[in-house]
Amino acid sequence: MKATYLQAINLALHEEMRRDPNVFVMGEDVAVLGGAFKVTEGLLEAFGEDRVIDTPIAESLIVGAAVGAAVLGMRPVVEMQFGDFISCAFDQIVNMAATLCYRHGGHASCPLVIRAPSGAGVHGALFHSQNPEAWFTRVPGLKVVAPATAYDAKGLLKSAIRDGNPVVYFEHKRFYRSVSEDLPEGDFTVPIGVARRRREGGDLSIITYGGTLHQALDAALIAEQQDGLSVEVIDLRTLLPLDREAILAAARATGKVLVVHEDRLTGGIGGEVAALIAEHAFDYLDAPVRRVAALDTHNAFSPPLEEHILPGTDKIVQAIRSLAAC
Amino acid sequence: MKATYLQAINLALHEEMRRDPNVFVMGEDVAVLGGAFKVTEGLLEAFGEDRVIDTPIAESLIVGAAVGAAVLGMRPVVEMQFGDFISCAFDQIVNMAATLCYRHGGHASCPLVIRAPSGAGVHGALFHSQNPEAWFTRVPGLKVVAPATAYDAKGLLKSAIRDGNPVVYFEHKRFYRSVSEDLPEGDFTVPIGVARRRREGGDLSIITYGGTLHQALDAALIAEQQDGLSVEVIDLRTLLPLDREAILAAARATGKVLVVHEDRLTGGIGGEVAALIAEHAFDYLDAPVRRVAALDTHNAFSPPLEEHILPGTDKIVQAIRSLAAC
Amino acid sequence: MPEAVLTEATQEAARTERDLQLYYAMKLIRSFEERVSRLHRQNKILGGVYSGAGQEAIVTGVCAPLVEGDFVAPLHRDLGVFLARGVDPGVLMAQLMGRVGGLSRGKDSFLHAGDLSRGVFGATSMLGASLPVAVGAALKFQLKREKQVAVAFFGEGTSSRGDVHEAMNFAGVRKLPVLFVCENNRYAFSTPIEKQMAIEDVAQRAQAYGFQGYVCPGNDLLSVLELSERLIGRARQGGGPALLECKTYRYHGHSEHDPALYRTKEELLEWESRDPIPQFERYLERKGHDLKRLREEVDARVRAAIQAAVEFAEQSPLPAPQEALEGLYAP
Amino acid sequence: MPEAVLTEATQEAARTERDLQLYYAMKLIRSFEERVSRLHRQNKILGGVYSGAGQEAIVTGVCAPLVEGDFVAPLHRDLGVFLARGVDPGVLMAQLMGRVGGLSRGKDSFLHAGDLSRGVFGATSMLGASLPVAVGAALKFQLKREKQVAVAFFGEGTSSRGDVHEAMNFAGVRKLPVLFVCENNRYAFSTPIEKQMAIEDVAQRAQAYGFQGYVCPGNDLLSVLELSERLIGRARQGGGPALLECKTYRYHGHSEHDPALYRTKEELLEWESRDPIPQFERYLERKGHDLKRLREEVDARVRAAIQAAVEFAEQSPLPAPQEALEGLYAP
Ligand SMILES: Cc1ncc(C[n+]2csc(CCOP(=O)(O)OP(=O)(O)O)c2C)c(N)n1
Ligand SMILES: Cc1ncc(C[n+]2csc(CCOP(=O)(O)OP(=O)(O)O)c2C)c(N)n1
Ligand SMILES: [Mg+2]
Ligand SMILES: [Mg+2]
Repeated sequence: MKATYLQAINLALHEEMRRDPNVFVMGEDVAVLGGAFKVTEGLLEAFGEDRVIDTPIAESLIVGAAVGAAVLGMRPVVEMQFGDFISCAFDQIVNMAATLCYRHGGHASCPLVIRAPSGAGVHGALFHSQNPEAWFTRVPGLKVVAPATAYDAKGLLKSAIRDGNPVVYFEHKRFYRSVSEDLPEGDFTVPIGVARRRREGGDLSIITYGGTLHQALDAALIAEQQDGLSVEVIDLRTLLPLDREAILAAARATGKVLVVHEDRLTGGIGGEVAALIAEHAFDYLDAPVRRVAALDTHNAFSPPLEEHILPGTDKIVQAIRSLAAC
Repeated sequence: MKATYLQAINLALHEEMRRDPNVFVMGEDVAVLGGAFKVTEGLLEAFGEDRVIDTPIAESLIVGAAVGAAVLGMRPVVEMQFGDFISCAFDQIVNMAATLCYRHGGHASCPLVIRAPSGAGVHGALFHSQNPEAWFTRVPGLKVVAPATAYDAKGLLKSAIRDGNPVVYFEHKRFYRSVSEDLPEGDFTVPIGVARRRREGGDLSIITYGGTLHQALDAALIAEQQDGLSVEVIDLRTLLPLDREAILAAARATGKVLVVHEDRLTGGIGGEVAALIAEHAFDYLDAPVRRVAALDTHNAFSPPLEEHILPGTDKIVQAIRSLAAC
Repeated sequence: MPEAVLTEATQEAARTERDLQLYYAMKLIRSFEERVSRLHRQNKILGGVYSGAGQEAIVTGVCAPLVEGDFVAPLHRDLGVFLARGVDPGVLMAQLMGRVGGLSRGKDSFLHAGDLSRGVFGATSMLGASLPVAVGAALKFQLKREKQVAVAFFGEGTSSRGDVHEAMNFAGVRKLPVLFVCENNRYAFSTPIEKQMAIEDVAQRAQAYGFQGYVCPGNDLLSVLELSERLIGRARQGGGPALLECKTYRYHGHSEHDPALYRTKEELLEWESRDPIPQFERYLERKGHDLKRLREEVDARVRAAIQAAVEFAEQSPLPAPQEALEGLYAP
Repeated sequence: MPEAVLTEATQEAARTERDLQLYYAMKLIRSFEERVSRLHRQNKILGGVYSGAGQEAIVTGVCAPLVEGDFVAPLHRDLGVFLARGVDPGVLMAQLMGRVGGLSRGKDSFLHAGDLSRGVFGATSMLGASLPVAVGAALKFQLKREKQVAVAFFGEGTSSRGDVHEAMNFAGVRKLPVLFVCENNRYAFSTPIEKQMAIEDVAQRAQAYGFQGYVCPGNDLLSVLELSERLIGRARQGGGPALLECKTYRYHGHSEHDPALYRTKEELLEWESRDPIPQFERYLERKGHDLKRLREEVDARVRAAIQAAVEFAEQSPLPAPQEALEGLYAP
């Protein structure tokens, strides 16, 4: 069945709520409206007011209350209307939820999913375009995922809901209706913590995730067609824990790595990935570990600015060429 | 005049408040009590209630109100009672203050200093030991400093207060009374954005800051005395913007770099530093870029746990030896 | 000229002058809002557009007593504040179109930009986050013994956020010169007020912070004006903060993308019957104005102003790509 | 046995039984607090210690009506909640000493650990952050049609935080089974209540959220008990949230490091004259108990319990270093 990225998320919610009566959805405008992006559409009709809850505008409350329900065995899936507003729930995520199991001596679980529609390229400007993932990937006790395909969107959301820990689930707004694929019927999951090779290639490896996956694939194709280069593309999918083995295997196999993300360069996850490689696959490297990412600024609104700021296929192609030439 | 790290901060506050009537101090228990750590002691007596303000327990308000005063020309210096609680002011810092100048088209300044007593090794456990700096070093529009000596504590605080932008000032709690030095009389500043070489050496370079500077220096001395190794130590001092030139110069000069910080490994600033080197000084490297940092967990309380988690002189010495042997 | 010697006639003339200004302001805001919605449909404005049509009396009435040096923090629906505070309509339109002539030089769209030279503070998108900032501006006025005031607008939905509480509480503790203005339009996106709070009036909250709350019909400019003059005047004299709740309604959806299916047509119609502009026009008529002539005259001025604004904005260039890295830091 | 058939005598016996339990609980908590302070001075407890001495009646009275399955979120000064909810004193002491026998196995000190099997939730240090969590627990009870209640404790200083507002507002909107208990001890560290809020009673805030607030003398166990029974009982029956403010005082400084120079000796003395334990003892005497004998007996039990607790804790090993990486994630 063909499904968009958005439909895949919606389907996962439907199926998980049907499977487990403890799963419920909570957030601003998620019930009657079906969400600002319609991701939760139909859930209210299917599951009723007790399982699809419109809340006041209070992100800290939303996450905190979800923690309270989760430690008592519920499986809340909460929505930040835009991922940008996750900053308003920051303390509840990084201190309350992330330390919960640890500070209870391992005797607690907090099965909580925080859905955060994120990403740029939709004229969203400073406060509707952020890629906040790296604020969370440095926090033990959390898991962080960022699917880039409809299959992964569905499979990772199911895994996140079934996980006993707080999972921050970044879904890319630009993909909601622009990314789709045929999904297998019925239940399937995608494991948290496992990267996926999206394209084989021996000349160099691109390591990416989320917003830039499809651009990276496009760039790899262009580099093959125009330059005869064979470019591997690894989709991290999970950002915490990182799939170290997959990252290091890619670096060892091709010796040339390009790390790509839509988040800003400085302090993005690319730094961590490059550092892992520079430490643990150094002897295999034939060239510097390069990064292509958004410029170190806020995501500006005006199209010439946003285009300049964001990575994108052209910049990736250029980086492939220059790295291949090293 | 001999001054502890704490006295240096206190002196800087006194001198800046005397110099500029727009500087004022605000936070929980900063006035009558003189701060939980006594960092603001004497200010109330010297400058009165209008310039040293006890606030309710409301970190978001504290930072937000400081922004309001700052855009009107005041120069607030606010205190988070413990740096850990900066999570409660997160949105005001990363969205309100950091984007202020940018979203006003460059026509605004926000001269605001947020003092955050941070760091581990004081039996503070999960919520009184954090090193939150890397949450902020990925945010354009902010500046972030982390002095490790009394001289830098004073000089960087003065620079921060005189800066037209929001500066997050991380002061290490463990250094308050344990670190001291002779300070020159009168006014001096330390520029933001400039690292400092604390020790010369040709065999390898340690790049560090804040909580681990003194341990790194101790380790370098041990490695010299016991192994005859000549180890350079660079103190970043400013974490945003990073002093790229100093970092890359060190890497190019010795070809072996060890990045050390008290913050956790994954997602710490070390990743960014290592990535910069792996990209821009790759051809000069003779060995992997190594990192020594706290383990990827929360800072636990019980002494055997905390000791195991934190880096520390021994671990740094071992890393120096293994890197030197590469 | 000291107030005491103003003759009745002079006072009356001043009031008439003010009435005409307010009328023009409301009409300008309404037409500007509608033009923005149209430009959005035409894809000439790309960002999110949150129309304040229907709520013009509030921004107009609250801004009227403000003077130079006062500080205002508008909410996402308060395009009118910019106009009421004298921001050039062309500059505002350029802002919405992402041009260099806009307040943020294209950095953000819509209202995430301010004009600090006129005391208009640019909000972030994070609802409620401006209230602590307005309180900080008021703190500055207090510390410096200045007679300025700060005003912060917020929606009834926004009142649920922690920042609103922290800000009001501190304002109460220090008796700061700040007026909190709640534009209660009964909905926060799709969420009706009953799901947002268990009380009738947001104004009730003021008591929890040691100051007074007031409720007024937000579509009645004269009511808004009377209260805002009183409360801003009192704050200016050191009388401390107040909370003014204005009951109102937004005509459009939450944003221009929102068909607002969560509310009834009847409700909309009922509120349209209380539109602030005809209400004020009836007052003007009672005051003896020739409404037909006045309306024609004002409409013409408004049309011209908006036409000029659109022209200015469309002629203003898009920023050069490399400007993306400029303006991050104050010099 | 349905309530109706209880004879007066049985009821009286039950009340006596309860009184003795409460007396023991208060005494145990007080002695435990004092022993903790002493161990802290002896460097046997390394982390921050925030004594609740003087406030025992509140935790004792509020926890009394709780049953299995209820949820409690204590504040940093509420060591007594753990004891009142039946956490073994030895386990609690081991927690404070960072031993594996403690609730967190040495991961954190003091009260940043819970015992979820007894419904005691471990707070973070971020004041107020537990209130949304308690509200979430109450939401679970509501959604699952369970007759449990949640209780969240907080200080008057903590009431200034945004999380408190967000939590209370949501509780009001959904009429959740939660009791908010404010332990108003007049100071937040050095900051007196006048700098924290512009109102007299935190309880006033409840009205802003559509439920009732109650003030009671927090050092009078019977008053606390009467109100907590009523309010918890009502919440259990679907009557929704309430806010109970207990006026009290802490004898020690903010933490054991704090000499509390910001308050007067007279104030402390006055509050010591209202100590909850003698107040309750006078009641027991009125009820005909032989206080001298009772006291001796209870003191002996308490001493033994605390001695055993200290012994258990001291014999409990410190965690092995590699445990630092265990327990981060639920399986
Ligand atoms: C912290 C935060 N959460 C959510 C949003 C998304 N959002 C934008 S406007 C809005 C509704 C606001 O309602 P209200 O405060 O009543 O103002 P109104 O739009 O009705 O004028 C929401 C939920 C946001 N901007 N910020
Ligand atoms: C968010 C946050 N800010 C500041 C602190 C530091 N702090 C710990 S206890 C305390 C005072 C709390 O006062 P109150 O709520 O009245 O409780 P009390 O200590 O009086 O029992 C402060 C400021 C904190 N723990 N969390
Ligand atoms: Mg509204
Ligand atoms: Mg208190």
